[in-house]
Amino acid sequence: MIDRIPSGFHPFVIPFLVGMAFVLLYCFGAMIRVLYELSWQDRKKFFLSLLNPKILLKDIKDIFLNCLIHVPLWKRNKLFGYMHSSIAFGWFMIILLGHIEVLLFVPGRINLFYYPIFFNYFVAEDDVTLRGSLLFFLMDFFLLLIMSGIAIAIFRRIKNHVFGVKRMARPTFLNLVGLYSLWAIFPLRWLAESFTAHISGGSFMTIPANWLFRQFLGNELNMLPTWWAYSIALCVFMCVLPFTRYMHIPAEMLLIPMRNAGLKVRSSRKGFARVEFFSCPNCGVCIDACPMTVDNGNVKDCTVYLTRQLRRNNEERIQEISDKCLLCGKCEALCQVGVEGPGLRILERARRDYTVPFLYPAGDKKVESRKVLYFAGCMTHLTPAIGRSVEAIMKKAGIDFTWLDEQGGLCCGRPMFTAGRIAEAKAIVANMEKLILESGCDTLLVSCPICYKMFREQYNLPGVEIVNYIPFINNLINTGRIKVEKSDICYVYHDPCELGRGCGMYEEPRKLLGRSAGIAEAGHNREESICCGGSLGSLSLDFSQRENMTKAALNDLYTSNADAIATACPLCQATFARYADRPVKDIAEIVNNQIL
Amino acid sequence: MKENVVIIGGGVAGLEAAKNLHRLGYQTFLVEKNKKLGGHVAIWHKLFPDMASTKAIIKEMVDDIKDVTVFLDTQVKTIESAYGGYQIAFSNGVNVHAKAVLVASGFELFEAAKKEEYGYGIYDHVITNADLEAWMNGNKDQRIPAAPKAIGFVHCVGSRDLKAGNSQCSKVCCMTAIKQAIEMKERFPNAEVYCFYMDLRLFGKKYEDFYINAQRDFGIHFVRGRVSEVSETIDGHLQVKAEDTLIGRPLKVQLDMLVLMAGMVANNQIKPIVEQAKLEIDSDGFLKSSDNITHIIESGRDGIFYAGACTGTKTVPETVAEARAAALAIHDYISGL
Amino acid sequence: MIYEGKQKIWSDYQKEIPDDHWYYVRSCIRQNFFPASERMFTEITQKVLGKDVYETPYHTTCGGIAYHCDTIPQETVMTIVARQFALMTEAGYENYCPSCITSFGNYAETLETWREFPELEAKIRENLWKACKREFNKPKYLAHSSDLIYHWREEIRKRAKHLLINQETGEPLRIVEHIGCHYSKMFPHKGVGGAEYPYVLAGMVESWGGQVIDYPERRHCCGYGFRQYHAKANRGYSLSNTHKKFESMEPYKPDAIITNCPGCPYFLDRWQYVIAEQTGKTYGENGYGIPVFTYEEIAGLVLGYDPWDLGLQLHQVAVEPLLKKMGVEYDPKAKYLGLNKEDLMRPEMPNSIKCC
Amino acid sequence: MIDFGFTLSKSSTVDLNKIDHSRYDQLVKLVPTARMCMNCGSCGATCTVSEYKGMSVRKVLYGIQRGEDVKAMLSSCMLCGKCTMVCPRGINTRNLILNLCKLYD
Amino acid sequence: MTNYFDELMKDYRFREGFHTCINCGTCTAICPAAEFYCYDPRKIVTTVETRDDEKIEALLKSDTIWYCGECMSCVTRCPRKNGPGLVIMALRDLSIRTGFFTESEKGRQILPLTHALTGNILNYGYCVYPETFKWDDHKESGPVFKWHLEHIEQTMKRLGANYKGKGPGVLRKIPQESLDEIKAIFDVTGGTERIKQVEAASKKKAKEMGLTDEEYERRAFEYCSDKHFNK
Repeated sequence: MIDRIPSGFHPFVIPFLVGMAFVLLYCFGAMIRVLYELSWQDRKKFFLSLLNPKILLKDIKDIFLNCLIHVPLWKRNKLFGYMHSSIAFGWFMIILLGHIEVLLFVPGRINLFYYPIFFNYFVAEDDVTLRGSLLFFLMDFFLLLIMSGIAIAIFRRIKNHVFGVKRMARPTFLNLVGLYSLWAIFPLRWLAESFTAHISGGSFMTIPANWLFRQFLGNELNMLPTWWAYSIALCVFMCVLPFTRYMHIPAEMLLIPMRNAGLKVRSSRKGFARVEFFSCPNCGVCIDACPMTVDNGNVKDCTVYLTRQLRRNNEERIQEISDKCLLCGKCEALCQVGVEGPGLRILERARRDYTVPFLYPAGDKKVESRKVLYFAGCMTHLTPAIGRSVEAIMKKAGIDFTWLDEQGGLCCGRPMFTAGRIAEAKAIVANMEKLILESGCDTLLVSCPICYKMFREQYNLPGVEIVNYIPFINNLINTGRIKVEKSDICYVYHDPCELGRGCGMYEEPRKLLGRSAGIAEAGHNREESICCGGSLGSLSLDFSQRENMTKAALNDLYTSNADAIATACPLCQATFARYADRPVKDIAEIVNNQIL
Repeated sequence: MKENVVIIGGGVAGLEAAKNLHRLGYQTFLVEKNKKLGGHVAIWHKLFPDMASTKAIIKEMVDDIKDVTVFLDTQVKTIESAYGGYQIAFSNGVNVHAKAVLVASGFELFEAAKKEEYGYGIYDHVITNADLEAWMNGNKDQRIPAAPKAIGFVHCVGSRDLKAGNSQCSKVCCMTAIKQAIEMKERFPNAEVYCFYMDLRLFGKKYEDFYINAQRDFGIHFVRGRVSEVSETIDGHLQVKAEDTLIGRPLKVQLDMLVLMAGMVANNQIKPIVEQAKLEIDSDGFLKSSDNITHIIESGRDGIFYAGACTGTKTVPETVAEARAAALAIHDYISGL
Repeated sequence: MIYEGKQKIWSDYQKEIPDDHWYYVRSCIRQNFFPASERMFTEITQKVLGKDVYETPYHTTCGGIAYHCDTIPQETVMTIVARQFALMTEAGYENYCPSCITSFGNYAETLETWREFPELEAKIRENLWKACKREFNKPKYLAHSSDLIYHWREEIRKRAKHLLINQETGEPLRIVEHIGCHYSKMFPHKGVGGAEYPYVLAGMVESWGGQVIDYPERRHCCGYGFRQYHAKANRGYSLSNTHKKFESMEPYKPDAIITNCPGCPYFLDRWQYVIAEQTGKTYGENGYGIPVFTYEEIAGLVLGYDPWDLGLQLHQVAVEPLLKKMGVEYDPKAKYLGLNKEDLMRPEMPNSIKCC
Repeated sequence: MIDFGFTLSKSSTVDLNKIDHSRYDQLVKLVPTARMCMNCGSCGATCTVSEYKGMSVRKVLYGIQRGEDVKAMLSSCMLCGKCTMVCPRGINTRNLILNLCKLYD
Repeated sequence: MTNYFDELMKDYRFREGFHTCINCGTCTAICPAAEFYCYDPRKIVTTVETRDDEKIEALLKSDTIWYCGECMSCVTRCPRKNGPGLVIMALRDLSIRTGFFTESEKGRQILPLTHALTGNILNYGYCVYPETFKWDDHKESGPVFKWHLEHIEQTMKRLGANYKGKGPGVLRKIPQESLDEIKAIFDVTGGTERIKQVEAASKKKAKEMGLTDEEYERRAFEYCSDKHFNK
């Protein structure tokens, strides 16, 4: 391999250089801005993490696995995963191999930024070596890999539903420009390399194409336009990149180390949040995950649109999207890059100004002192069977307990929290904490998962164990304080959002339910469980708008052909019971009926 | 030739019964005191819940009785039991011996002027539900301003009112008020429309939908409180006072016009017939049926039957159904079943 | 407003008022605040019209105000009423005429309650016998003194020296009529014209040439409210109700107010003074108030009596504007003189409402 | 100025012609279902705070249409959403409260 | 006296004025008191309708029952032939008999009212009498009335009254035998006992409040807190 062009330069590299310079500058600027927006504690944390070899190693591993291999995508859908990793990893390999080629064959040119990209134009093959052939083969192989990915992408565009992801975010004009330029880059490179293959060598992709083109096209004349086109495609792609979803490529490389450093979103618009919403690849997984999109409704209110509107600062839409969400957390659970849809929305809601202050309504209350303090929570008042069942189970097990609800325990504060009134929620928390701590109990038993999540995450109750009723009852069975008999009824278990995705409790309820009844699984279960539609998370969804969501969730439960539905959340129960064609019961109720 | 049957009253009950009795082959005489058939319904513009045109309904009903002997502008002079039937003399000089008589004399609209505090007949812009329907049917009415900005509807005028002599609910006024409120809002979209009610008794098919529409789509205001008094201001507006019982405070509002939902009261013009035929009057002032559950169309007197609002407040569909039932009951009676 | 509609209602509420032989009982409040009005009543009925209107010195208050201030039990007030009836019976009369509306309501309520609960009447008869050794017949006819003036309104008109007509413009004077609450609100058929459109005063005004004004708050209480006035702490209630009425009648620019209740003319008159002192607002023309009269005072003016014989000097709101409009001649200097023209000084003049 | 010992008192009468409807109109735009209240009282019956502060969405919603001060009630709401669950007319009561909390100045 | 509702039913006014309430609000709509006090007569009837002793007792101890002006406008309009005003009269009567009237600011006014009105009746035979009409307590009667009271002998004479005179006429002196009869009526019908009851209960309350009898009465007569009014 020898340099073919003595100057080592041709004007067609200029577009590439322009694009590259632009994107690098832009990304650098954006990074500085994000770092500036971080609080100084967070900034310190981030920089320290980069000095920690363990975290740094994890960063590199995560970036490799997530950004290049797209491991989470593979898990979700293999073809989809292949499509992304073929392009990302292939491209990465081409760049890497390009650099190896330069280093190997023309090491003097390594300082030329564009050389590895346009290597084949600038060199001529003087002798065929095994080493060169292998590299050429690898280059062609990865090019093929990428082009197969792009072929799938094009095919996917045409026939979306083949890939399981039924809907995707509607691309904007710039996104389309980015998309088409991305698609164009690799076929153009192939064409360009093919046209120069008889000079600079090639492999199974380029040599036959070269042979083919030479049959009817004058090689020398046609060589340059394709290189120009290739460079221009690169330029176009890089110039639009910051304004398109492809920004997720650089953003995610920042997101991963930041997350590994332990940073949390503190504002919906700045710092870490900015990295998060720029990291959204607009893949549309959240659209299908979203329970609101049943019958193609509310598509534009999914997280992918939230990130888009956050990038655009479209206040009106941001507000609308933030208020509508049920906060079921499924989009976050399924998101490839971990965009915190619900968290961002709560923070967004927290930006509103409320002119009427919240004043904690209950005055000084005292709770009688017992070992176990049971809090059923607001919603359980609408499904009293749950509270009564828990009470009955505890009585049968001989537990010394009292009700917090009846003695001034008003609300856990979660509804206030999800509405974005964080300080107000904290006021409720402080009052409740005082009440609970003063009671002298050692266990706080909670049956509502909404409350449970709040108690777990927002309360500081030293010396008080916060227990969800499911493991609590399981423990009563384990320790022999109650015995249950299995009934013939088969229940399909619905994972409540707040218990499953919210608290990560998937197996305990199944274990408890399985002890007292038959159990079946819904079409979507565990972290893919579909929200009942009754969630308090949504502020603006009206009753009538929720109906179809509930019915869709029910239909998914019906696929199990179970006799009845079991759940572990009063809100889910009340919501399902409205439309269900079969009984909807809480696990506590089922267990209580099966106690020997 | 089959037996004679006399129907007293040419409203929807009389018309429907006449059609059916005629079809069953009876020589049917329909007697109506007014010069026109259709009774109260004929005054009305549109009927809920279908918002059907009254004109079309009455026309169809009248067309259906082309072959029935109809005496308009005629009243029953005397009625007496004779030869297993009734000998009836009409004011037009005709005498008929009928095997059976159907009383379909309907109701009277409560005389709104009796509720003096509402000022019907005294204030310039106070009208009744019937006046409004007549206006919607094209009658001119100076009491209705050209472009009212605020319109009120007073429910329960002469209904549920011991002092007005009628403790009963007239049943259809709530729905009529909402229907008319919507119709007025459609005609005058910029007007504020208020309904003053005590309870909204929307019992019938689709009635509640009207209520929801009135609230949601038309923004009609519902004030829970009986209007206590109406007075006229110097510029001709009406000042209406009620208690807003839902907040427990007195409330007043100035309106450009007020519609009184006059209720249904018993038709006193049939008193002579009642006396001559020895019929009974119930405690509510309407004709007394054998019982009010399964024999509402039976008078307790052989050969005399009731249909429609003569026995109490009825909706149009109820009246029509009773009329058909009464026709069949008369047929059974004459056939000796 | 459709006048014929009102006429129809008036025709429905006519009560039978015998033409002669009335037993007259006086009003506590009127004797205190409008002493000349009651004197005018006997003057007009006895002297001008030549009717038999009898009064005994032994009759007392009916106790109505104390009763409505909840300071005496129902049995007490009813027994006092029974005593009054006994005096009437002893005097040989059966037509009972109270001068006070509270009394009128009190008598009507008593008679109505006895009708409904005869055992109570028996109890009261027993009480009266125990306390006073008296017996009584219930009156055959009960009419308020304004009913009588209404009844004889045309006879007064025949003798009229002045009419309720503005002498400068020839237009009828615009008169607001105010009826005492207890006249017909409890028993609409016991009042002329009923409860909603009482005709008793309107009839006088029309008969004497004036024009009656119907304003939105016409039917409403002046705000006396018994305990709401007699306890000083509560007088804001009384004041506020009158204020509401004046705000409502103001746009009609009434020339005068005529009343048939003892308290109302006092309150409608004095509260105008208080409103003026507190807020600076006056409701009449040129900083005057709207003069308020009892029906006897109006009748007296119509019959040509001297305003100072009618006791108009005891009004706080100046009556002179109306006198001028009616063309009544009067001596401004004589307003505050005693019986034999002795100088009694002049009262202080109010700050915010014009007075003469 | 003479001290009579008493003064005019304020009328409690709701004068519908004088009430400022703008807040209600704004609310209806934000929460259109607000118009559908039929004053059944389910919301107040289920409200946890009603026991302490007399809170009732019905009273709030009706109160603002009648010029009443409902701030104290609004201040006591913890947004638990039970009222939304029980409302037979499907009114988004929670959002209604939340929006009202923004509409006061 | 345990069952207040039964006790109320003994009152003729209650029996006349209390039937079934339809909660329509016609009474409150035109009630002069409802407009200027925090007051709703309809609610009084519905409270009594509960027949709940506790609620009725609370009512008897409250200011609420003392706002009514007994104008009886409510009686005219009620479609169920109720008389909220009559119900209130019965409640007030019961409140006085039970002594609960001293528990409320407005209820305590019964003492000065009783003294003023029964005093005038028993001493003069009139409910209102010039000699007890103190201008300082009635500044609203205006300077003209001050003048009148100052020259009462002459002004009364000027206007043809028979002030303190014998025989019939305006403000005549009511003969002693008539006054004795009125006193006898008071004794027989419970009027005298009522005065004693009011005085005894008030005395007790005055002590409780740490006031002299005079201070208590004066305060009841003229003190008005602002809790009664609409904000």
